[in-house]
Amino acid sequence: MAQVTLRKVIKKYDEVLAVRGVDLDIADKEFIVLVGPSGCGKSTTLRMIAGLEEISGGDIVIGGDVVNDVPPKDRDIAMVFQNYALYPHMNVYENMSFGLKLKKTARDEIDRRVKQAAQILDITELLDRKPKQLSGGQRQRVAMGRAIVRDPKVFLFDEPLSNLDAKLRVQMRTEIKKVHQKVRTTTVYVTHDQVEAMTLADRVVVMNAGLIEQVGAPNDLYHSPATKFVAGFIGSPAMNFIPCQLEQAAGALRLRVNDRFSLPVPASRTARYGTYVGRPNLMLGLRPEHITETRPHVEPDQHDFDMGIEVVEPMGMETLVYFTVNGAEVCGRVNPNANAAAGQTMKLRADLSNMHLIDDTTGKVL
Amino acid sequence: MADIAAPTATAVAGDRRTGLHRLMQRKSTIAFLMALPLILLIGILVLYPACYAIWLAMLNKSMSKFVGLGNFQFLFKRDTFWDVVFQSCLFAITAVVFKAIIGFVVAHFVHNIPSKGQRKWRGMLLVPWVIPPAMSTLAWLWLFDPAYSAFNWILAHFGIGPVPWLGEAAWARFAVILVNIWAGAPFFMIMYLAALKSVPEQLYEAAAIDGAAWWQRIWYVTLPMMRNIIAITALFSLIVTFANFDIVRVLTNGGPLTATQLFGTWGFKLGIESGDIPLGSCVVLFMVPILAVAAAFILRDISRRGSEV
Amino acid sequence: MGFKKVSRRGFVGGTAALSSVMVAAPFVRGAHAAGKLSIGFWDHWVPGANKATQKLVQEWGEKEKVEVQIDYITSQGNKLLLTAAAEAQAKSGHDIMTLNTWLPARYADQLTPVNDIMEPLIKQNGKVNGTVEYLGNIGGKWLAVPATSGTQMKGPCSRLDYMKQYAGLDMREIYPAGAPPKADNWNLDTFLKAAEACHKGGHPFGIGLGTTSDNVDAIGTFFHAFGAELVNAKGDIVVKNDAVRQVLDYYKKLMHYLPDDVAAWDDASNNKFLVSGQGALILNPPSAWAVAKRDAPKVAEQCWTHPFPAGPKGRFGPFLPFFWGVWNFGKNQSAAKSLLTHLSQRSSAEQMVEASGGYDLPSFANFMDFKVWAEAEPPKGTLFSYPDPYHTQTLSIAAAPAPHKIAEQIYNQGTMTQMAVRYFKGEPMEKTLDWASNELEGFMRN
Amino acid sequence: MANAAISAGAPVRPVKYGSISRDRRWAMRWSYFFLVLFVIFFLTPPLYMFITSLKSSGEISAAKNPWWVYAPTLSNYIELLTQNQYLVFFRNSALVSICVVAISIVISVVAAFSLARMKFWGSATLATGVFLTYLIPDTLLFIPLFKMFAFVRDTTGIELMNHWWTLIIIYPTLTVPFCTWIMIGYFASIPKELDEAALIDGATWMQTLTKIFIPVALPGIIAATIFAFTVSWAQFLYPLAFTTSTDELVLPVGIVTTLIKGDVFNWGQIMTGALLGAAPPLIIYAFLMDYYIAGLTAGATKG
Repeated sequence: MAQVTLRKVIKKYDEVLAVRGVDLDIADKEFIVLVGPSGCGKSTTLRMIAGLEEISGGDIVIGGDVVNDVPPKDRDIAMVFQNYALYPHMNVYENMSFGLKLKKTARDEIDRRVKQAAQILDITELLDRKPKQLSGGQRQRVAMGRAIVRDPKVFLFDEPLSNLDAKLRVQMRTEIKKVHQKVRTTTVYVTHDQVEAMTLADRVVVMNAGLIEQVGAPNDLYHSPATKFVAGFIGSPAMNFIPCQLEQAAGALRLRVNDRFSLPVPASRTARYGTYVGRPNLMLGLRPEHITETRPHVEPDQHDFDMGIEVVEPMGMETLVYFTVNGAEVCGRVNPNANAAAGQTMKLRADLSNMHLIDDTTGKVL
Repeated sequence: MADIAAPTATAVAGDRRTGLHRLMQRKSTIAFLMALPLILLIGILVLYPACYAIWLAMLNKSMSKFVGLGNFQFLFKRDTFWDVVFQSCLFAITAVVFKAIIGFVVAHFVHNIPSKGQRKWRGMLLVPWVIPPAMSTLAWLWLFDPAYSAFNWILAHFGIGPVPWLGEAAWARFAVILVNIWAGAPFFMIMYLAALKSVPEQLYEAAAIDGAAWWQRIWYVTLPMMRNIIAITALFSLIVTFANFDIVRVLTNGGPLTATQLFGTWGFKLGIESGDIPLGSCVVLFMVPILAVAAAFILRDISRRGSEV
Repeated sequence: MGFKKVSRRGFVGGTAALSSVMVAAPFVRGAHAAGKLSIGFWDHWVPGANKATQKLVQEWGEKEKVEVQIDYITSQGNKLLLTAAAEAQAKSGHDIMTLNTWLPARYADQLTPVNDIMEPLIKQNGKVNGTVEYLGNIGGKWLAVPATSGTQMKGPCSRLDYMKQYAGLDMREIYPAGAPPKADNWNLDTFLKAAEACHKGGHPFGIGLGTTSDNVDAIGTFFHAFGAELVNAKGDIVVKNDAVRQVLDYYKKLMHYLPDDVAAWDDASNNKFLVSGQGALILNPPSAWAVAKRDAPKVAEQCWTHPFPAGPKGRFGPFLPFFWGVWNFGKNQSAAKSLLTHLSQRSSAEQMVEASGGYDLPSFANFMDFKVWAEAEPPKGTLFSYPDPYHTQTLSIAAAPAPHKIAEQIYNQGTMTQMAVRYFKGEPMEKTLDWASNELEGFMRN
Repeated sequence: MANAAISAGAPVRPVKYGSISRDRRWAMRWSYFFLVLFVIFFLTPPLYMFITSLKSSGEISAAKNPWWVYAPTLSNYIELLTQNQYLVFFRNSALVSICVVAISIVISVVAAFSLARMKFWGSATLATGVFLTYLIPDTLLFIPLFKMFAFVRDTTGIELMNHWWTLIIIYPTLTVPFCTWIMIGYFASIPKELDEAALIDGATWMQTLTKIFIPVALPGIIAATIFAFTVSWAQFLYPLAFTTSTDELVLPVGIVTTLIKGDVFNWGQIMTGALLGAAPPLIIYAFLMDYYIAGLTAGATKG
């Protein structure tokens, strides 16, 4: 039983609110990722769960016990740090067994658990090496091993992959996922990288400015973000936001971007958006993959438009094109064979069936 | 902190804010206790005596009467006092300037040679700094000996001398400063060497491509990059040199006449040897202004570093 | 108390039976039974000289069943001064402390008067000279017993060969060994001429002008020879007088013929100057000769120690007495006094003089005829005139007869040598005198 | 500035490289030349100490070539090392230095840990203050300390004057501030996560200090140890002012005040004594030069 519950958790540093009341229920064995830009309070939240920071208000419950006043070592948690925090003067075995030794665990029990964890992580060969002699990825494994050995109620990860190079990061990501599948422990994972969040999490918690913006399964967040912040934060390249107005034209809704350019809103959305006609500060949110080249074999429709391309970024399997609409820089993803070229006009198509309409005043997705 | 158990915390739910909070408070209490020996040491044996010196300086010779600034008035009328002021400044400034220059030059030479040989040279060049000054000054004293001076023996071969190394005011001052430079220059050398190594090689290459001559490279690249460390080392050394005791004491004991007395040695002569503790305190207190100025400058740098801590 | 017993014993001690009386002396087993005695002796400069005091004390200790502990304290770097100061302030330390020159007066309040042993000793051993009286007997109270070990005369030690070759003076003729001196012409003018001649010959006189005791003693004697006082016996500053001007003028002339660096000389410089074969004359007790005997025998063979040249006001000898004092906070004062009596016996004094190669000079008039001085060699008779057996000089100490506290500072600060150096360096006479009176005013501080 | 024009990654032409290395060759030759001169200047006194220590008094006073030993003898060494007095100085110095090192390291490591890691009200000010006290020289303090000792004696009867162990009490004022500063620097360079990891692993503050920080900061501790040792070994003013009896002296003062005797010159012995007195720091330096330099430069390299 290792549910973790946060109730109205607040953290104050000298009158500055770093975390402004976070409510979160984490189920047993769940893999939760806290994601958000730096300074959003995600690390502070994690450190409060760990007991490294005192909480200024609210409650934290781990496995049914309120642990507000419990020192870290008695919370039965394990933590993996961004820089791994391996004790440089101890070898891998000693690093992994340090916590158990302090708990006065029997020696053969320690040995058994260390060996087992080493096997899970495939670091049995490294047990008598010092951290200095290990590669980044190996250190990462040892740090995880140190956490696993303690068999805690909760794993806490504080940006564990950000010190690795891009390739290794992808590899270790899978590794972490595998390990979680093997040991099945409640996990709270903090990252600023939304790709990690998407790939690892059972549920993703997006935080901003000390508050939770949205909690949900990765795909839910991607496809139906609740706020402009989440919409912009999840996904890469980020969602395009284009200021626009909604107007009623002949029973249909049209998104007017500027005087000479407007697009029809798909009929499926008419009912949902009808009330927003004429509202100020609206924005069209459209992911880059929904701005594509017109395809020859698909018949032209009214969502096609001509646009002067400013920058072209070939990515191999696709090409990103950039242009400016109504003061907003917009990105589209086109087929590499579409011969996009900077300075030329290109015919593009917007797939508004996947559009989001955003009230820029409240930041809510409508 | 180890003894706070989880169950207790849960059990006394009404007593929230206790455990961890008290823990944090206790942490700062423990921290304070851990720093306490340091605080006591500094408080009792450094700060208190420093303030006590001011009080002592305002008593009469037998320390039975408060005389205010009387001792200072008395001191200001003594020629010797003004000699000491002049000599201390001359000694400290000249010695520090030369130490800095020699240190800088030598550091450059060491830096210029291939790095695998540097350790050896650095090792030899640092020896004067390692020998306790009282010991090495004895060697100098013997080298300068009026009857047996080994330097004069060499100079005699060139038809020079004998030089009264410690016998004439000017020579004695020169000798005292020379020994101080000898003992202190290695420190500068090692500091500058460390700083030189932190100047990126590309900057010199870039400067070379820009057509900078070697002195321009030093002037435009090296010096600006090392400005901080030069300033700190110099201020540091200024304090130490200003407050010097052992070299002068062993080499000339302030002589001839009082030509090489510094605040420290003269204060010792008055305060300890002549038993005039208040007057001795007065003399040494005159070091405070220069210490304060140097300390203020260093503090500026320290607070910069302190914020990283 | 122990006091009375000692004085009684002191009277008995006037006879040859003294040592046996001491064995029977009951006091040690009395109030201070199984006594312990600690002694701070001067660490003698002459190699091996400490052995005599050590032996004498041990002898006494064994007889008296007193456990003795001796520390030898050098006077170099003012160590002896500092030790005495520390002990006086701490009111604890050695039972017997060697107090050189000015210290009995300085610690008058912390010393036990020793009239009870001094008076019988004077009766027994003859009078002591005026300088010892001035330094050791204040207001009728003997504050300390004049010590043989360490007491010294800083008369000239000349090189016979150089003096003859350059100055045409045969010192051996002027001060013959075993016969009265023919020193009528041995005066300051002769001295100055000799200095000039030897300087020309490349072997100048080595008279230091630093602020250590050898240098101060030397110049003090010249001041006495001219009758020049800086502060008179009443404590008035009298620096601006003609005698002072004369002596400064004389010194200025003399300094032209001295080595360049004399202003920085310490107590060892003149010795080295002689031993290295450079100097024709130094003002020093025979330690320089003793060292030369060991390290440079050829130099030693040419050394001749003899009295000072006479000046307008007479012939003065630079005399530097050491004393043994008993702290009044000492735990074993009666035993201390007993030991001091023992050390002041003729045989004890002779042993010390002998061990020091004739360096030590007893203060009692009857002790000037020890064989050591007559027999010391090479050259034979070199030390015969050292104790001035024909009493031709007035023994003096620099800065006397000023009140002790002032005199001590004049002595310790080397005011006189500083004046000489200043004037020599070209400072106008009156400015030097102004400087000196300003310094002297400073010494009046209390 | 000249370098600003070209970014770090600018390509460097081979031709330029050639001229730079030609410059370098010449610079190197000159460097060697001057380094030899400076080494001669820097090593002459210790060398002369050594030369003199091998001479008998007779040879020294013979005033022959002082730079050459005609009849080398170890008699000075033998005499000194069999002479009880010198061994007492050596013992006193060793005891004082070892105790001072131990005290300094304990106080400064514990305090530095608390200042660098645990923080409390005023800890930042204290950290700066500690460094500033390092700038208060011994010459400013010996007179009031002298008087304070008298006061202690008068009130408690404890005599601090003229005991070598008194030095153990006052030397730390010279070593602790800088040692603390070195240790604060070292501890600050240890990532914060390391003690958090230890905290989660269940270590108390003391365990974190002893099991994690001390082993990790060992090079810093060695540097601080060397610093403390050399300072206490070389200190001259305090023992000169506070100890007088021969039995209580430490080496530097012992050599200067007792080996130099007014009238006798035994420079062979003085130089031997000085050389032997300089030996312990020199030996430590020879073996641990890098730590020594690390300790030396710890104060300023960050500037």
